[in-house]
Amino acid sequence: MKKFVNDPADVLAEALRGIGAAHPELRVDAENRVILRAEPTRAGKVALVSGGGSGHEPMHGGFVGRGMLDAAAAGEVFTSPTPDQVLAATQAADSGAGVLHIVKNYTGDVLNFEMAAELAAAEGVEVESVLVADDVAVQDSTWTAGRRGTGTTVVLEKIVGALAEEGADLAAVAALARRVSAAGRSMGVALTSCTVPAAGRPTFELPDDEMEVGVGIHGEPGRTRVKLASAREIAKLLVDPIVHDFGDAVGPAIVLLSGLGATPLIEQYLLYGEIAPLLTAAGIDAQRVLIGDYITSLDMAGVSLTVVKADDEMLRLWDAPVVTPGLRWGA
Amino acid sequence: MKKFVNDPADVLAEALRGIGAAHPELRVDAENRVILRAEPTRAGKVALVSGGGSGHEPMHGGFVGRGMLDAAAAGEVFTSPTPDQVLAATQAADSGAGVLHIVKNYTGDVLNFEMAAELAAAEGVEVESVLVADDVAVQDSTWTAGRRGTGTTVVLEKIVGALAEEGADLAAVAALARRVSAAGRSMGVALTSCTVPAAGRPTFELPDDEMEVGVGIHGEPGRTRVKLASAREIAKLLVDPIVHDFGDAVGPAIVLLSGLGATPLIEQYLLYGEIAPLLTAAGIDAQRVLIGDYITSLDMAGVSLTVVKADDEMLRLWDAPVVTPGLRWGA
Amino acid sequence: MSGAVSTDDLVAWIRAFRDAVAAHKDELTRLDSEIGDADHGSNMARGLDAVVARLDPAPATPAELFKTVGMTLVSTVGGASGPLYGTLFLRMGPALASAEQMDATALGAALRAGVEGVVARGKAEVGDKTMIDALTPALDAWDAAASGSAADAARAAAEAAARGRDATVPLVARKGRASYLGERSAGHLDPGAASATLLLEALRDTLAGTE
Amino acid sequence: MSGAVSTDDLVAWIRAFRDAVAAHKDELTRLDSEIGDADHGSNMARGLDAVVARLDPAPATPAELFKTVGMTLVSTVGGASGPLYGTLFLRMGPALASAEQMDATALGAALRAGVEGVVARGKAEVGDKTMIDALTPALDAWDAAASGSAADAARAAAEAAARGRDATVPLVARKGRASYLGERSAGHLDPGAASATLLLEALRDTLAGTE
Ligand SMILES: Nc1ncnc2c1ncn2[C@@H]1O[C@H](COP(=O)(O)OP(=O)(O)O)[C@@H](O)[C@H]1O
Ligand SMILES: Nc1ncnc2c1ncn2[C@@H]1O[C@H](COP(=O)(O)OP(=O)(O)O)[C@@H](O)[C@H]1O
Ligand SMILES: [Mg+2]
Ligand SMILES: [Mg+2]
Ligand SMILES: [Mg+2]
Ligand SMILES: [Mg+2]
Repeated sequence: MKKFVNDPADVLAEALRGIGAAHPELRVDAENRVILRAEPTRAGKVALVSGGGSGHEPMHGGFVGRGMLDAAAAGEVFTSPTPDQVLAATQAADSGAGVLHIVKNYTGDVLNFEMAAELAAAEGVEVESVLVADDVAVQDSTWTAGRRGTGTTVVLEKIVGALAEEGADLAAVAALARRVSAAGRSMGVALTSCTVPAAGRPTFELPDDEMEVGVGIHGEPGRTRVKLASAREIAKLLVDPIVHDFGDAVGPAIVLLSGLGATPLIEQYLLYGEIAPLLTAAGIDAQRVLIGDYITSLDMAGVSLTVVKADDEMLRLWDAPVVTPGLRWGA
Repeated sequence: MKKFVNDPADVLAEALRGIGAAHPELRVDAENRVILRAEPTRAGKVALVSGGGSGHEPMHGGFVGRGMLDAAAAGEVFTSPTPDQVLAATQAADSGAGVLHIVKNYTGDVLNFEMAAELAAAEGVEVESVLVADDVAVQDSTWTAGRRGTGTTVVLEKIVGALAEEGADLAAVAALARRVSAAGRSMGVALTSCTVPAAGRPTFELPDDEMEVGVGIHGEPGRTRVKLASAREIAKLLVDPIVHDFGDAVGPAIVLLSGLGATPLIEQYLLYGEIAPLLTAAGIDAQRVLIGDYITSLDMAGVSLTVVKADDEMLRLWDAPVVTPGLRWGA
Repeated sequence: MSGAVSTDDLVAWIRAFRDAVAAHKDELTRLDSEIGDADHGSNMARGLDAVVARLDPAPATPAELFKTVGMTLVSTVGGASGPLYGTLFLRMGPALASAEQMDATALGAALRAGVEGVVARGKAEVGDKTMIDALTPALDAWDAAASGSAADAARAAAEAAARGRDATVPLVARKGRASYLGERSAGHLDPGAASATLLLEALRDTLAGTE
Repeated sequence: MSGAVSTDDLVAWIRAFRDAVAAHKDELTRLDSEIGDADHGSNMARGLDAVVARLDPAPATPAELFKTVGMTLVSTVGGASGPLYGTLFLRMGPALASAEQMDATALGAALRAGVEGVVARGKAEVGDKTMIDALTPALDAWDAAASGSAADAARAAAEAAARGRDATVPLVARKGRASYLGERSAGHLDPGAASATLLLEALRDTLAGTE
């Protein structure tokens, strides 16, 4: 395993130490493994709390800051945080105006956040939750765990964070969050697996001439393994299922093409050069485009494409100031 | 070769297409392979032009925009741009107030920018050049090509871009650029090689238990190959030669820890957690810290550490607004 | 009908479960690599190490013991298995608190309360390719053998758990991460069913000493 | 003393150089992988393809030809080799323009002008492990043989270039990217010296046909 690590068991604690050292505008609660804004939540402002397993950086800790999250609970690598962690984040972030939990749809995240919400409610904190389940690679069904939550989470945290910053109340914040969640679709592809530090070797082996289509963000194999294809063909594999799943015309949209960790930016741009015309042809008007490593899967080579159908309010809130280590503009 | 590409010969042209599609605030001159701000340079503003081989993204094209570069010439992967390209960038960016060429110290970059500067002068454009040669892994000598230019380039482009935005004249802009260049030191380490698309296979092979110390940003082997070490030990390998090269106490500094392309952010933060106390112990006061992929070497796993000794003016200009795809704050 | 199970036996069971998970940590992670995210072994090992660290001094009653175990798992494991295993133990405690005598019937009732808690939380049914595929048949076997000793019941339950675990191989997952793989989840053993089997085998081995 | 070299011969030389570089593209890149950045083969191939695309119709004079070749290399190769090879040809043109007869002596003088241009640009000396290590001995050998035919001189020069190229192996580089490797650059053949040898071998092969 070729990684910048000491003892694999210490990865999370040590990465948090680095985040704390690099970002005076954040506060790291080492005991609870929670990343917070250095400034306490303004009285009356709804707090946004997210979290999940680590290994997806900059998500979520890198999205803590003005205009986005108030706190993020960091689980072990690919392991959702515990209810205690989420409770600590929730209590620390609450200013009395209530807290929105932003939860990606994985059994572990759902259960741990659910327990944390119950505990928080018992402590008198008002909590609403929004679930992100945007991965069109997974067929939805009432009998299964449903779709995974991926790239739409980033867009949601940005947009809803802006609304909370404006002073909207918890009901309004939660309603917008559900609207953004419903408006997003994602699809991922991987050229390699990744190595979970504690496991010490790649999660799966992939021959040099094959790739995984329909992967999530946990280094898992995808829905199908196919022959390695050109960027042009891969662009179709990403765009088609999203377009198909939207069904109706999309119109204005926010588009996120995120590298999964080991894919350099030059390849991401090259691929976006193939994606852009396909989006246009499908009636998706990419009004805002974000390209880079925003939601990752350790050192997996690959990308995920996210399209969020955006109305004027969402676009306005997208453009509002944001000051976080991972996403910053307007201030 | 596992990459998002079509024909390896088309990588640069197609990546530029993606940059153009993603960034309406930029203009891509496809013929000359130049990335410019969409808005022409304001009359009276000194223009900053840089460039180099591709494969280091976001550098340089991703640093074009308000408060940083006016234009960047993009060479083929790891190949300095030609004089024609640099001339085109220079002429397009010049508003009459002259142009600063920011050149990393590689024979190819030096020669091609030199020829471009001669051609530009012949066309009546006033050009000054600054050379970045900050890589302490390479011993300096009048008999050799000297040190490579690496991470200090990013810091220089940011700081000097802010001064140019304020309306300083070419002499002042060039003088500050030389001051920043002289104040920077860098050191890199690689855990893997990278694959140049046209070559189709890794530039070098590195056993699973070894790493390269003292690498640049072109996928080349380093000064020494040693046994794979812990993050704690690697931090020392990076910090010590920089501290030693500075000799004197450094005091306030801007610190950049850049991933080389395939190293995920969680590892970069973990490593920074080890670097930070070493810097402090050595009297380096990291007033500003930037962590992430800013100057890369395709899909190389590794990092480079840059320390720029910074006075108050540099810190003020560092904090000034910047609006580029790769670096953005304050606006 | 032989001697009742003591609190010490239950503490020994938890310690034995920790040891079994530690010994099978890499295997559990390997199983989770095939159809999940390669963390089940480290998740369970981390949680059970934390549990064992809190067993000294040993809790005085089964109810206290299982509360400690459940709370510790919930607060140290994370992922899907943290709340699920946590719930299992948290529900077992109250069920045992009211038992007059800690025999096979009482232990079986406690296990049933625990497993019902897991089902309530996770909504998985037998055949979904989860730990439930080991736990539910184990319960049924326990009940069928509950007229004998707890040791006998545990033997039957462990055997049924192992059969249930092995039966997950051909299944297409409908719950948990493996469900994302669709048809590709078939042909692999579920890691949670494997750890659940270790749990019942640890009980079998512990109680075997009480006969 | 045999027949003079024609412009057509020189065009054929450039075409032969392109073909040789195309045939050795991967090898040049492999050499550059060992002590550089794995682009010398593609750089030279890209530039020479562009050059050949501009040779139809063929330039009328050697001066025009070399100007076209030099300008095209400068504007399409990039890297260190672009300006250096570009300069080589840009300096050869004027030297030949004033020649009365295109014989071994005139061609040798042109080559000298070209190589001096490369030295002026790149500041490399023999022993620095660069293309100069092939070009300079080739020039000297050419001059020593210049009383014979151009074909003979080219033969001697190509042989000297190859020797110079091979002599780069033990050297520690002092110029170009290989210098960053310090002592580790020893034990590898310089890619620029390899392509420069192809240039002189292409001339040898082309002129061999003129005898
Ligand atoms: N809804 C569920 N009900 C019961 N067990 C489940 C459920 N979802 C997942 N599991 C069990 O959890 C195991 C995975 O645990 P673990 O790897 O620790 O967590 P995660 O899936 O969050 O990474 C699966 O093998 C499965 O047995
Ligand atoms: N200063 C110099 N003088 C002469 N030749 C040089 C000099 N620097 C480099 N070279 C030659 O250029 C070759 C490398 O060319 P190439 O790989 O195309 O460019 P780059 O080094 O910019 O990637 C080297 O092998 C060497 O022969
Ligand atoms: Mg997990
Ligand atoms: Mg090069
Ligand atoms: Mg798992
Ligand atoms: Mg090269």
